[in-house]
Amino acid sequence: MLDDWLYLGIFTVISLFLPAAAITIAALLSPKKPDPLKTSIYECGMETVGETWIQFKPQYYVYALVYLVFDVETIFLYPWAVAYNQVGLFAVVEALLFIAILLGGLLYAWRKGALEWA
Amino acid sequence: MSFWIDPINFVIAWLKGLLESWGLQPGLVTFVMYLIGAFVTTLLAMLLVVFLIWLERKLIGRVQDRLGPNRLGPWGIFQTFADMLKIFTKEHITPDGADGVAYNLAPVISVGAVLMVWAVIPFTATVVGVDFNAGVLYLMAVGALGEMGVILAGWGSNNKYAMLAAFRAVAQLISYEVPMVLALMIPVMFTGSMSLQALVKEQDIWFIFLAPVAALIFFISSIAEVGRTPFDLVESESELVSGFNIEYSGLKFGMFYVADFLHAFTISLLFAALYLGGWRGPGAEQYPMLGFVYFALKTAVVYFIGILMRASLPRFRIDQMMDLNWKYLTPLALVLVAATAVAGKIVPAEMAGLRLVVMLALNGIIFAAADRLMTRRRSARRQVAQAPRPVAHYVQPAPTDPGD
Amino acid sequence: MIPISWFLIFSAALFCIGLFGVLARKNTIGMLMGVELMLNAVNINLLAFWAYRYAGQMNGLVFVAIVFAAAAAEAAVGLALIISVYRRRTTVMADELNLMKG
Amino acid sequence: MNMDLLIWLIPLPPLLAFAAIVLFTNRSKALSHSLAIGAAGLSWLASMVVFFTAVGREELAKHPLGVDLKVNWLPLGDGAFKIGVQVDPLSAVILFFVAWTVLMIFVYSVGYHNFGQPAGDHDKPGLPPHGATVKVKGHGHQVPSVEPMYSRFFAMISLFAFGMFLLVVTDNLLTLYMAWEIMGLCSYLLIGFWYAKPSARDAAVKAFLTTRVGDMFMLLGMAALYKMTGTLNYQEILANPTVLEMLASQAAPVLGLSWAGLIGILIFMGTVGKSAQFPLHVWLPDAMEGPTPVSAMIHAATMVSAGVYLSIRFFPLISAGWDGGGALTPAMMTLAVVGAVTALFAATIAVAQNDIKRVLAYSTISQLGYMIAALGVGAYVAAAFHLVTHAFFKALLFLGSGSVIHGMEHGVLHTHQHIDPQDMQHMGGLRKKMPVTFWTFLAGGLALSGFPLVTAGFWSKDEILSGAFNGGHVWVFVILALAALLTAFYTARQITLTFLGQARSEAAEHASESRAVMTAPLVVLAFFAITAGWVGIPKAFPGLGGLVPNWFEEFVGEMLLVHGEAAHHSLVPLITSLVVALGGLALGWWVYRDVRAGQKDPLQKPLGPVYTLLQNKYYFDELYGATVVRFSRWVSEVFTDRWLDRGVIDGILHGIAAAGLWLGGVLRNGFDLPVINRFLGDTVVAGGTRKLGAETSKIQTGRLQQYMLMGLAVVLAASAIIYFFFVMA
Amino acid sequence: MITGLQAFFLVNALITLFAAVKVVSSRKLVHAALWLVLALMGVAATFAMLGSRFFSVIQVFVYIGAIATLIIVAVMLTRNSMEDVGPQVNRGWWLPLVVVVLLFVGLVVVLSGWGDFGLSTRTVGAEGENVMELGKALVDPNGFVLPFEIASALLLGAMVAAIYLATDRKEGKR
Repeated sequence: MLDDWLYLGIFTVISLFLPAAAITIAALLSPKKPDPLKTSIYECGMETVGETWIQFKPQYYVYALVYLVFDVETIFLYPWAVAYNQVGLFAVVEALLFIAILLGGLLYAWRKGALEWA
Repeated sequence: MSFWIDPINFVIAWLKGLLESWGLQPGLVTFVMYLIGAFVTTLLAMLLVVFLIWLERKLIGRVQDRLGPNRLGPWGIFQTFADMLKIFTKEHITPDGADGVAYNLAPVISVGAVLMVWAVIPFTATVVGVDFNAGVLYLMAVGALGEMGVILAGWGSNNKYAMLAAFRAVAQLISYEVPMVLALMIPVMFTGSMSLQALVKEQDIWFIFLAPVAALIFFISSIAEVGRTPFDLVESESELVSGFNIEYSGLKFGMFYVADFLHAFTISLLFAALYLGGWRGPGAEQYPMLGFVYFALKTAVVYFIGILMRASLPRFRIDQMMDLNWKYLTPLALVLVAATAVAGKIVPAEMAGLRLVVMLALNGIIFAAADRLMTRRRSARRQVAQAPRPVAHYVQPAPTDPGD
Repeated sequence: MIPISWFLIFSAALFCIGLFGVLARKNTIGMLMGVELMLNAVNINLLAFWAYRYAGQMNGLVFVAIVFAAAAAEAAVGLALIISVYRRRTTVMADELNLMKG
Repeated sequence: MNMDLLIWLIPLPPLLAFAAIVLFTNRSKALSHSLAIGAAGLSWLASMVVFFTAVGREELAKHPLGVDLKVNWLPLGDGAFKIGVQVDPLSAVILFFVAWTVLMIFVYSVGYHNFGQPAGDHDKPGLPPHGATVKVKGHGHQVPSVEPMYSRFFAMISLFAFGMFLLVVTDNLLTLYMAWEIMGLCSYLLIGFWYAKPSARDAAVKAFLTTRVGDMFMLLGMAALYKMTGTLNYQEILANPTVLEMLASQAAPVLGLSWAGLIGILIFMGTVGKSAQFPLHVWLPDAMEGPTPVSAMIHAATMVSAGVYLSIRFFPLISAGWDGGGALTPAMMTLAVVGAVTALFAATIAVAQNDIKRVLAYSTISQLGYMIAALGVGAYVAAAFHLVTHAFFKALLFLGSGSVIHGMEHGVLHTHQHIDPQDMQHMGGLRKKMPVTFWTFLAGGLALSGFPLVTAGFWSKDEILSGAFNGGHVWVFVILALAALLTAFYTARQITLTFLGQARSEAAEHASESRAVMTAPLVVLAFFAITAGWVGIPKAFPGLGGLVPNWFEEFVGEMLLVHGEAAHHSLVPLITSLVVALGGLALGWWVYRDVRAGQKDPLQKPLGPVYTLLQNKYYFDELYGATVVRFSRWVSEVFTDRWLDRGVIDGILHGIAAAGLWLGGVLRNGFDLPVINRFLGDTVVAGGTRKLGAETSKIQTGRLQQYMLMGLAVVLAASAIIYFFFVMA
Repeated sequence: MITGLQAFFLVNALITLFAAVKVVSSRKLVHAALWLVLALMGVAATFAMLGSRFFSVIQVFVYIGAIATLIIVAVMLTRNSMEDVGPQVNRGWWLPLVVVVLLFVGLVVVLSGWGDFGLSTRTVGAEGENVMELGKALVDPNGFVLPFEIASALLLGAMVAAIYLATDRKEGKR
């Protein structure tokens, strides 16, 4: 068991290390001539006006929310999917109910207009 | 074990023997072997990008009736190396007020999140980094890390446009993960395991035939995850300068670029593994190296289709893209999971032929119905109100009077 | 092997830090983050007991899954509430939300 | 498939259809009716499979189908109340006709509610459709318009069908009661379907409340039964001689009845309400306010049959203690009297009604009375037989009348004549205009009047008459024979007025045949109205008897634990039924053969005040209005509200209040002001409290986190105390 | 002697706890959220050490992928509190601290009185948890089918409530 994790851990470390190393090497190789104009924020040639943090619309929240709900659904549905070959039709019906309830939530969001981008 | 049957494992066994002969502890041997394996895999993946960039430029050039890179080396194959050299030596500009850690971590995480996928991919019957029994979910979890990279980039740059773009990108990424998760559920259902190797081994019939619509959903949403045409709103090269990575320069920007190409290739790998039978093919069991070739070929085909799409399709508007996801793909995937679950119970796995037919028919019906609904919804929006039509039962159709 | 006590103390510490966040943080979103930490501590505990004592039973795992669902629901509704309050009062500071002051 | 499971599944499709229509397909008319009809079709299919399996089983009554699969329903102290399904011969035959008629109604409704027609010009939900104008080559034509609440209708009848199927297949009284009430609800909703019509609203309330009276008694009966036996399962009570004997031998504390008699009568009260028996018959004619033929049909052929089914089902209990030949038990006597009176009484009213549906409604009451009376005299099989045949031909008649009304409405729309399309006075001569409706209606009518040999009604009615006669209950026999005569008479009257002779209004001249979707169910039902009788030709019947085996008697008769003495077939009832049927028909035709437009009823003159009495249904509504309704009003408005509430209770309260006021004044002036305020208040208590309050209200900061902190601190302290003093110790 | 695994546990626990402390004490809310991500990663690693691959991966997927994203989005939406001037903890922060420390001490004391406190043998095998058994238990009528369905209802309720709260009522009507 732990071997799996060891490999995954090593892999994770290396896959983060490799780009980091590349960037570090490049940073060492590259020239450094900072300049206020260069380091200013890119804003189509204009000076930055106001704070960086502009207001976001709640749409983002709704998308993240629906995504969250569907994510949590996987906790329940993936074990069911794994056990799918071993369970009876009844279990399938239960899962269908589960899906139907979620679909209901999606439809609610839809009807409520929460899924519209504009 | 002969070199010619399974060269990779041959090399591994040889290395192992070598290390052990040096008198290292078995635990340390494993550690070193893992280190080497991981290093080789990731390095190969990174180097592959160099080739991919060239390939893609060349192919798109051909599609657009251009030559593409053609100066350096045969067919311009060294063009990318030159580009690499250039980008390596470019200055790293850190914008004012950037959040140092977040700003520098973002490109690393972006690449790392893609590379980490390679840990669980079964390349042949015998070569797989780790046959992880939650592999499918691991893919999704790693995708979640990619999102963090985007957020970090957007937030770290201290630029409001980068921030906005990052959030648009995150909205896109998370949205398309929903149908992806659901589409992946269907192979898992057929297999009864979340391990990718098990998924490949289960594919006596490729899952693209058992679940074509799921494959389509997976393909579409993985392209959206990569953010390539027609979902390249994150970059919108022709309209914006760039997206969340606007404040990056030098190799830090290059890393986002690498991540993009690598991701595109990785999803082709995944598609080939999940729906096209992975390394499976005639003789792949006996000669694992043959499986590697099959896998590479299948991946190449998928990748090629991706490039063709990139070269030929126009870009979605963001509301269209969101509509496509939430109002089409997600409900479709949900219905598909439900329908497949029921059909799979009615036609047991033993009757493979019948199951194939039933599944194909089911997918066809669902897809046709979904398509029809989609078309109707669209045309309903456009439809001008019409006068009520007379009823056939009581009213005979009036004979056309030529004098009228 | 690691004794179970390590996990339990770790989770207790995480729980207490989260609790401190809930009690002391001014920003309501910060409070919610504290709650998430507490829930995570709970999950560690559940899984620890499951792993060390009841691996054959599914109760622990199911419980963890339910905690996940509850955490998700809590985060979703809690944050939505905060956003809603922010719209009306343009603040998310717990000490400024004191309509109920006696 | 597993037969037990299949029986469980019979009621399910309509329920699912109901849910689906209500939740999802409300917008789409086509989808709604497809769902509903599809569900009815599935139930029909399952019912047929079950029925034919049941027919092929040996000793079905002893070992009904479906009893092996039971589920726990209510957990009780020891064990659980189990519910399940069972199909024995009785349920099987009921299932047969219910499945057929329900399917036919569903199909018919599509046509009746003008599916495929344009939406009406001024139609509103809650009112019947008024027709739409369609332009053809510049000319406006009035055509029938589609029902605005089309989907809702199908949802409701689906729920209704669920109730009916559930009632038939269930194996215990509790589930039956639930199904019973589901149907009650549906009947309420369907009668009041056009809720914007005040008459429909009133009729719905009336039906609901009237049946509720019967249901109350039935619930009491159930309670008593459960108390006595500890179960409500049919098999455990009705097929168990020990239990029946126990019930029959123990005396109940009411009216000197045995428990069996008391429970039997109480449960029979449920039938009285549901099957509209005297004196709770008043709701049924008003129920014709529902969408014409369909809900009428539900209230006439299906649901009311449920009442009779209940009585038939509980016949072993009702007849417990009866030896098969001698004196009737009190419960049976009640049935016989109520049934016979209802049969005659309703038949007389039917003679004087002009509304085509009301005639049929009263005819239904009368025929149900027939069955009850048959049960009362112990003619169990005959009652069940008549229930089946009646269901078919009455369904046919109602659907036929709906078709007639539909045709008339078409005529009304065409001619813009303002007449009631249901009034038979305005009809006439429809035979040519609506041939299919006419011939099928004729078949139904002849079956209803018991036209000899070819129709189903003859065989079943004959059996009831012979049962009454051979059992020695001559008075019942005479009353029923009279009722049969009247039945034949008003049937002939109806057919003559509607179809024969000349058209008596312009609308009738322009009536047109209904669509195939409406007439096809008529044809199917007509087939059963003719042939359903042939399965039960008595062995002793002169000539024909024995040619065909009396299958029905063998099949259903198996249900009885105690068999009556073998009937020595007498010719008297046979001749009687021949005479009354043919005579009544001939008389009816002769009296009404040429009624002209605007002419009064030919019977009005000779009968005089009796006719008025009949036309006003013996003034029963007025009687109830003057007694029951008025009494309830008085109780609620005067007694409870004015006297009890405002008089007694308010009086007492006001008195207390006044006393308190007085006492308060005394205390205030004598004690409070001088003593408390001056000495304690300003100085000690109030001041101290105020100070305390000011101090403690600082805790009340309105800050969530401080509350949490305080709560946590308290919990922590409490846990520490508990731990150290209790756990450690 | 500390084994490699134990060392890893300690390092991971320290990182996680440090991140958690930063979560509750960071000035900038976004930083707090990012520290939260790190703490959640640490918890995921802890899950892995406990032998639950499924929940380890799910932890990353759900908590980092979804909940952390949701929190960050919410932070952005309520952003005028982001340039957080002044202390981010309440004035009387020492009082919660005392209570929390007391709680921790109490918990440790109570736990150490437990007989199995030093238990170091596991019942879970090397293969980790059996997801298939979990799936079966979730849909088994005698198992956890009710929690299973209620979870979906809970999610539905949360979704409806949150959408209702988060969307503007004036614009949201349709």
